[in-house]
Amino acid sequence: MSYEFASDAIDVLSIAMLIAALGIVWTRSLGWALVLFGTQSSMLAGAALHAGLATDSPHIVAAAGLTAMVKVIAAPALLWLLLQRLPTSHDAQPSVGQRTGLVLAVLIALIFARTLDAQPFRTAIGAERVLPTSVTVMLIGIQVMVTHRQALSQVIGFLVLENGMALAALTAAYGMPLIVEFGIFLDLLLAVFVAFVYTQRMHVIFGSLDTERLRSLRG
Amino acid sequence: MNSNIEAGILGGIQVAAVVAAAPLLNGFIKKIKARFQLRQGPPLLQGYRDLAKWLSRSEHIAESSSFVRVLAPAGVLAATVAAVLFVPVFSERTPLPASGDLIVVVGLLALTRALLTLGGLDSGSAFGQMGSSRELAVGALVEPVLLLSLAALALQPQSTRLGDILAFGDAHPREFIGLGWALAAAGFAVVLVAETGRIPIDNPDTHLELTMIHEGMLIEYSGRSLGMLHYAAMIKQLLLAVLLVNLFLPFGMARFDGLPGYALGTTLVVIKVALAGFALAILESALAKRRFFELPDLIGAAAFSAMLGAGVTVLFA
Amino acid sequence: MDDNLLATCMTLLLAACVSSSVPALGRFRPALVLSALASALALAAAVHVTGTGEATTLTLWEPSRYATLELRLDPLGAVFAAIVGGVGLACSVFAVSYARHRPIDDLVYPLFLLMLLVVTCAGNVYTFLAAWEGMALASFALVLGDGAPRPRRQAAIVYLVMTHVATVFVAASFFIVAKESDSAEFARMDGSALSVPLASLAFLFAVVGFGTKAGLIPLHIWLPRAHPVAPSHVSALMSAAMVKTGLYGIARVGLVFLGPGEPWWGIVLMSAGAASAVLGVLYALMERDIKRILAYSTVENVGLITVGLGAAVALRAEGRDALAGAALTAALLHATNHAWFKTLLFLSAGSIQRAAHTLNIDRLGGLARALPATGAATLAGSLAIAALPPFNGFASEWILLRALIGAGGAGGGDAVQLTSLMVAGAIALTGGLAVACFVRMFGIAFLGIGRTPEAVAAREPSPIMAGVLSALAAGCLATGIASAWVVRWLQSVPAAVLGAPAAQASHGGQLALTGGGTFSPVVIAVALIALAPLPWLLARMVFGASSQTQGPVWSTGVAFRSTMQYTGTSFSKPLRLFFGRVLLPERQIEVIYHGASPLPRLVRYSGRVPALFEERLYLPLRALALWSAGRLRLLQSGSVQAYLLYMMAALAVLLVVAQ
Amino acid sequence: MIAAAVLCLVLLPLAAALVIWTLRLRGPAGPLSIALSGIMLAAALATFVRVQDRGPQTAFGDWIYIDSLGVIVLTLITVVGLCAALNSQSYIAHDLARGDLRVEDEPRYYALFLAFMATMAAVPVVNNLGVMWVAIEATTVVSVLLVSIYRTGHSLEAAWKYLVLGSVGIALALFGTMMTYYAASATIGESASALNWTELRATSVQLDPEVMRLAFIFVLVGYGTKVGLAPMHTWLPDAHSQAPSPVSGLLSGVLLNCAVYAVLRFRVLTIDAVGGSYADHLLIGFGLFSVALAVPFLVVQHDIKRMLGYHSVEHMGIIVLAVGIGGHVALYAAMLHLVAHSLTKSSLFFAAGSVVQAFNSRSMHRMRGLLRVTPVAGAGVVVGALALAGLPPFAMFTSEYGLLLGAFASGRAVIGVVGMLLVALAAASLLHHTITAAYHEPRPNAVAHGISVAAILSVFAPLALLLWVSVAPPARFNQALDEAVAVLEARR
Repeated sequence: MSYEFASDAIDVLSIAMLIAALGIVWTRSLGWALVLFGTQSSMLAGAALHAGLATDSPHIVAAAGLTAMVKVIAAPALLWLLLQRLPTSHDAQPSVGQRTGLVLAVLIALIFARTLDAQPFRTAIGAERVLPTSVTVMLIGIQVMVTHRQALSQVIGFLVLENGMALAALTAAYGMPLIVEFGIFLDLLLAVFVAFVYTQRMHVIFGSLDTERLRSLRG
Repeated sequence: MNSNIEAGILGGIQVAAVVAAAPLLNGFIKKIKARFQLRQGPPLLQGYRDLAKWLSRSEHIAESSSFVRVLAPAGVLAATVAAVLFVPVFSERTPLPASGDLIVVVGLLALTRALLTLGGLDSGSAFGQMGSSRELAVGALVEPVLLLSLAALALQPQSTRLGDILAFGDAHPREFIGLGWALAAAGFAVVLVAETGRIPIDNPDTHLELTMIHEGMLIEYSGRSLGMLHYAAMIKQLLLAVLLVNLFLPFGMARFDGLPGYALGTTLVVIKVALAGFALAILESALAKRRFFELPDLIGAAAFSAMLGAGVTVLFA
Repeated sequence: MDDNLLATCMTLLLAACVSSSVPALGRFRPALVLSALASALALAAAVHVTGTGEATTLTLWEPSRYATLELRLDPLGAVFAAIVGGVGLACSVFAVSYARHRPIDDLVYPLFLLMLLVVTCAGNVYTFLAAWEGMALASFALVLGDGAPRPRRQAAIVYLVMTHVATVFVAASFFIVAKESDSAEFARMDGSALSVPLASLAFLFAVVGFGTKAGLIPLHIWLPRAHPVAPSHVSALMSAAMVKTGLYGIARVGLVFLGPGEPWWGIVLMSAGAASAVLGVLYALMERDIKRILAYSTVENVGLITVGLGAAVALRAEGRDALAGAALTAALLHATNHAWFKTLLFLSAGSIQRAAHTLNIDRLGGLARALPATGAATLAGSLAIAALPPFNGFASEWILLRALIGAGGAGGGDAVQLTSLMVAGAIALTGGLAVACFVRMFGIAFLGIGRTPEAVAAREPSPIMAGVLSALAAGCLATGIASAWVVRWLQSVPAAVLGAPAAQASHGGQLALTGGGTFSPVVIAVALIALAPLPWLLARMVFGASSQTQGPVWSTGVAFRSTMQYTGTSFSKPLRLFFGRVLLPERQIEVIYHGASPLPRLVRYSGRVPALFEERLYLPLRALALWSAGRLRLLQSGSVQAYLLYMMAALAVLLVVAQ
Repeated sequence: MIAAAVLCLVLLPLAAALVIWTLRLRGPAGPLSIALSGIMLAAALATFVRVQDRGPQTAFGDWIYIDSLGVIVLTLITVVGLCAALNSQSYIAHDLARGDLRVEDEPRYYALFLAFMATMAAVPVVNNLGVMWVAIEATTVVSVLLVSIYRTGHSLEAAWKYLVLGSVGIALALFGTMMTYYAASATIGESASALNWTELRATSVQLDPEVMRLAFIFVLVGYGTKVGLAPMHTWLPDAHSQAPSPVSGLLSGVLLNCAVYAVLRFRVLTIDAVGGSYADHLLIGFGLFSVALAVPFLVVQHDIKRMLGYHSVEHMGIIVLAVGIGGHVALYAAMLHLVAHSLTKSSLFFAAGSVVQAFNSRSMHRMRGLLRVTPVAGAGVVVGALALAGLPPFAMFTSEYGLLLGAFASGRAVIGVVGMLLVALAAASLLHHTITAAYHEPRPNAVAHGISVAAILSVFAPLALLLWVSVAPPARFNQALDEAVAVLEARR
């Protein structure tokens, strides 16, 4: 597989991931958010596959497989399971209107795309556009966590952040040594599992997943 | 060696003269005041008779008094007479020139005030304590005026010894007399009136307890102690008068040395002190006693003029 | 010879600390006895160093890579070390019978002495700062005691907080000089090559930092609160010795490190000193508790010493070194004299407390007859602190005034001349007010008749205490009369700092200043002592012996009762009204009538002189700080979203800025 | 020998944790944790001596690399860990008796405790910066579970915030590590060892400055969250006050050290690569801002554990400020401050723990008469407060002196003075609160509380160590600090 084809594919897939992220910002339903996250992860896995094959480095291909397993299947399934068991509304409870959320996300995209564009990111595959996009996806992930009151939305926001970073890691920066990649996924899974436990315990104690209840520790 | 003995004798004479003449000045002022009030007034030597009366009388001691009762009169008289040792009376030569200067004189006067007020406080009688309280209040305001006015004069001769100030004044009258000198003299005049307890600050002749400051402190004393205290007051009055006339009108005092110098000096001093006494008497007859709580304005004005005098001397010297 | 004297002194103090933990020896108060011994040794070493003029060094050990503990006793430091030694000796001996036995105090007291000594003979910046904070900590622990009443606890905390914050200024001032001469050793630190703005900054930092410890207005608010609550022997040590370390610091930075410097430094110092002197004695006049009077009087005397230092700095900046030497000598002499009479007065306050269980002069009275020894000693102390001849207070005041009047004379800039004369006037006013203040304190407390049963029933507490007081009183008189020789002992400091001794003391006890002016305390004392009995002998010769009769005090025919006497408040009423615009006194009078009759049944008077600096400057500042802290606290609002926003903002700012 | 030591430090406690968790051991769990902490301390001391005598040690190929900087952090972890284990005995027993902690949570507590110790011990010993990231992420996850062991609303809230903010921070740090790897792969090649500290340090001068500049920003914001630097510190006071006191002691005492350790590693690389004072300006900025932001919160704080939390923010700010100022003196002061802060803060948290249990409240207004109601713990709090305020004879006075001296030496005098003034204000409010609480008259109904020997040891052992290190430090201690400073001093 030639470099040109791989870099074009990665560009397209990274733009698609950005759109998926904007979708997560827009949607009010947690179910749709999970679906969008799943698609975004699969695009990430695809991009990683292309990068791995193009530079025929086995550890990136392995990483793509890991991404597919953990982020496309395990994490969304875990969260969907949680969503079913807890009798809470599926409303993502955004604290800002849908339109303003979207405008914010686009604003972030423009600012950071411009500032980071100057980065001389020469990668073997030549995908210069990837770094600004990945940083933008990361910041949109944080924005999702900031603008939503629902605990699960915050978890999803965090996962989007992870996706943005993985995109940069796997495609532009030759990935990470396998042992480190494995460690990262393990930690990611652990973090999601602990978040899973806490959302349940939060529901038991507070009766809802609205993080506004978590404002008693002040000063 | 002989100059020391000669200086010692002259010093002794000066002290003896001042001590002896003190009641005379007091009698003279009383006589002039009486004349102004168209009455005969006590004879000039009445002061001596009063002193003799007190010194021979027995004393009545309050039960509640402590060792301060003995310390106060002795200390006050000793300090006052000691102050005379450092003041030029007949010529610019003072009995102990190298041992003390204007600061020492101010310090000794402060010592008299401290011991006098302690004496007033001793027995616990409210009149004495009121007198002490007021004497200290006035004294605290007067002290800076006293020091600043003398310091203003000391700036030009660059020495704080009173003898040097007198010699400088006599030798360079034109530089000595000036705005600074006038302001300092005004300040010192108020000090003279305040320290000797004259009208308008205090009334020496009254026996109305609530109005007297200086007399109030002596109320518990009688007999010999009272005599000593009155005597000290008279010596202080003469001392301050001599200081006023000699330092501010030093002309002719340091012209010659030896016997003719002293003769001229003595006559000049006697005339000037008499004039000063006369002026005091006029002042007492013309003015009325100010209310006690209005005194800060008067003494404050004196302080301001002394400070201004010192400032002017510095800037234009 | 001096360094092993110093070493033995330090080891003795450490032994004293350790001995306090041995309960068995409790009764013999080993800590205090060893402290007294150590203080005596320190006094000897210091007197020898200042006398001979050569410094002695003692390197201890290295707590960390760039920080070594090193002692170096040079003439300037030795004067203050001598003060610490002397005061420590007197207080330790006094404490043997005065201080209640608390193991903690027995541990901390020798530590406090040790820290005081190390501050005065610190050889480098680290040792000085370590001892400086250690001294603050030890004295804080002594003032705090068991932290029982709330005001005592607050006073201790305000003191520790102010000292701790001021230490930063002290450190900054030292480091500016240390950086210039790239060495932290006092011997080699020399800031004369500093640029004027930097040197001025170092000087101002030093004045603020050391001024807080010295108690200069407006940094003095801790002093009148902390000293009265501490036990008397600790208050004496703090007032007479610890406060001087602040002045030692100003002298060390202003005169030794920063070279000739600028005339306006001296003017700033003189004005601060004069303000502290006048306001200090004015507030002392309005207080009723003896220890608070003495605490404010410490502010006054610190002011006087600062005026001396300020004059020395200003005159040296103008090149008039002879007068500068005189001013410096005046400052150092007053520091030693103040140590004498302030220790005496604080210890006598302790003796009064032990005898009459109160220090409020409105509840004392007639103590001169009840406590003759304490009374006589306190009278000597009062006359000395009021700067009256023949006591030692007058000697240092004379040199100071003579130097100021000399500075006022021709030869310097107009600003310095004018300031010197105005300050001389202020010092004269302070002298007058001091006479009023201490005549009031002594008169109301000791003369008249006892106002309360305790005052009437008071008896001399213990011979040791009376002995120490009498010794100190004799000391005040002796150093007054022999002040010429004391000045000669001090001369090694102006010689070392300004290059020329400032005063000679001839054999006859006469003191001559090289800047002009002579004065012989011996002659004055002899004159006073001779002239006191003379008139009585003459009167006895002329009029024969005069008999005496006893009787009650005359009070217009009514039986004399103690309530007829003046109280402290009424005694200082004239001055309170004269200085009304400065003190802003407040008073409330409540008159209660009995039904229709015009005669009032009850008149209730309550008045107070507000602590202006606290109420108008420090409390509003504190309120502002608490208010703004409360506002800022809203940042921690509790919402995760806000916290994430902070992180995002930080990241965004850095990404934009760092490009 | 090093391999054995590392096994004892990392794997042994993990294994024990697993055993305790699965078998639900209740009785022996406490003593077992003490024993294991003791073994870890012995291993750490052995490593310390070995590293000092024979220089940096490597094991397991070059996955394990311990130099003098790492060994100091490691030794501190084990020392404070042992004291925490000792303190846990009485603290957990008391909470179990009062019912705050459910019976089945006890084995979980000790299991998580040992896991926490293991993950922390892993951080300073690994060579690969990626693996170090994994270890730090692991410490976060484990400590989040420890913070929320009380199952109350407050502890859940604190744990949630700690998890969310910690994870986001760690993610940013990962992005920074990844960019470092990108820069390194250009010079060392794509092998797994590209992230090894040894290779990175050797070739740090050729790293691409633009990438490293960006990487350091992400690392600083990322790991800065774990260090508790403002404005990323918001989770710290909540987490440290809600966690059980032995854990708070560990969190404040040594976990922050691990995060600072990571930042220091990247600082050296960035200075070599970017050169000039780019990294130092960032560190000074964050350091000063942390100290400044902590002061208002300390002035009006009433909760003793939140106050200690904010003091951790302040003191981490001081350490970062000192490192930012640079120069041998300031770096030495930073390392000394790191050691002193760990010992003091952990002892204070242990003492505060028993005080909070005695008064059953964290508010200092309610803790009246500390010295009378809980004399021993009260004394621990007061002495600890004096040490934390930087008063002599404790080491923090020397380190703050060093910071100011270093600031003047490297021409950053104004920063030094402003920093020290803020520190003095913070110390002032600390002294005010503690001394008012300690010496206030106790409430009438307050009954005196005893304190177990283990708790006494846990409070006064670190203070004794601190005093020993401050007044007469052994030669080995000075040498260890010097070598650590040598590691920190970049080549450029």
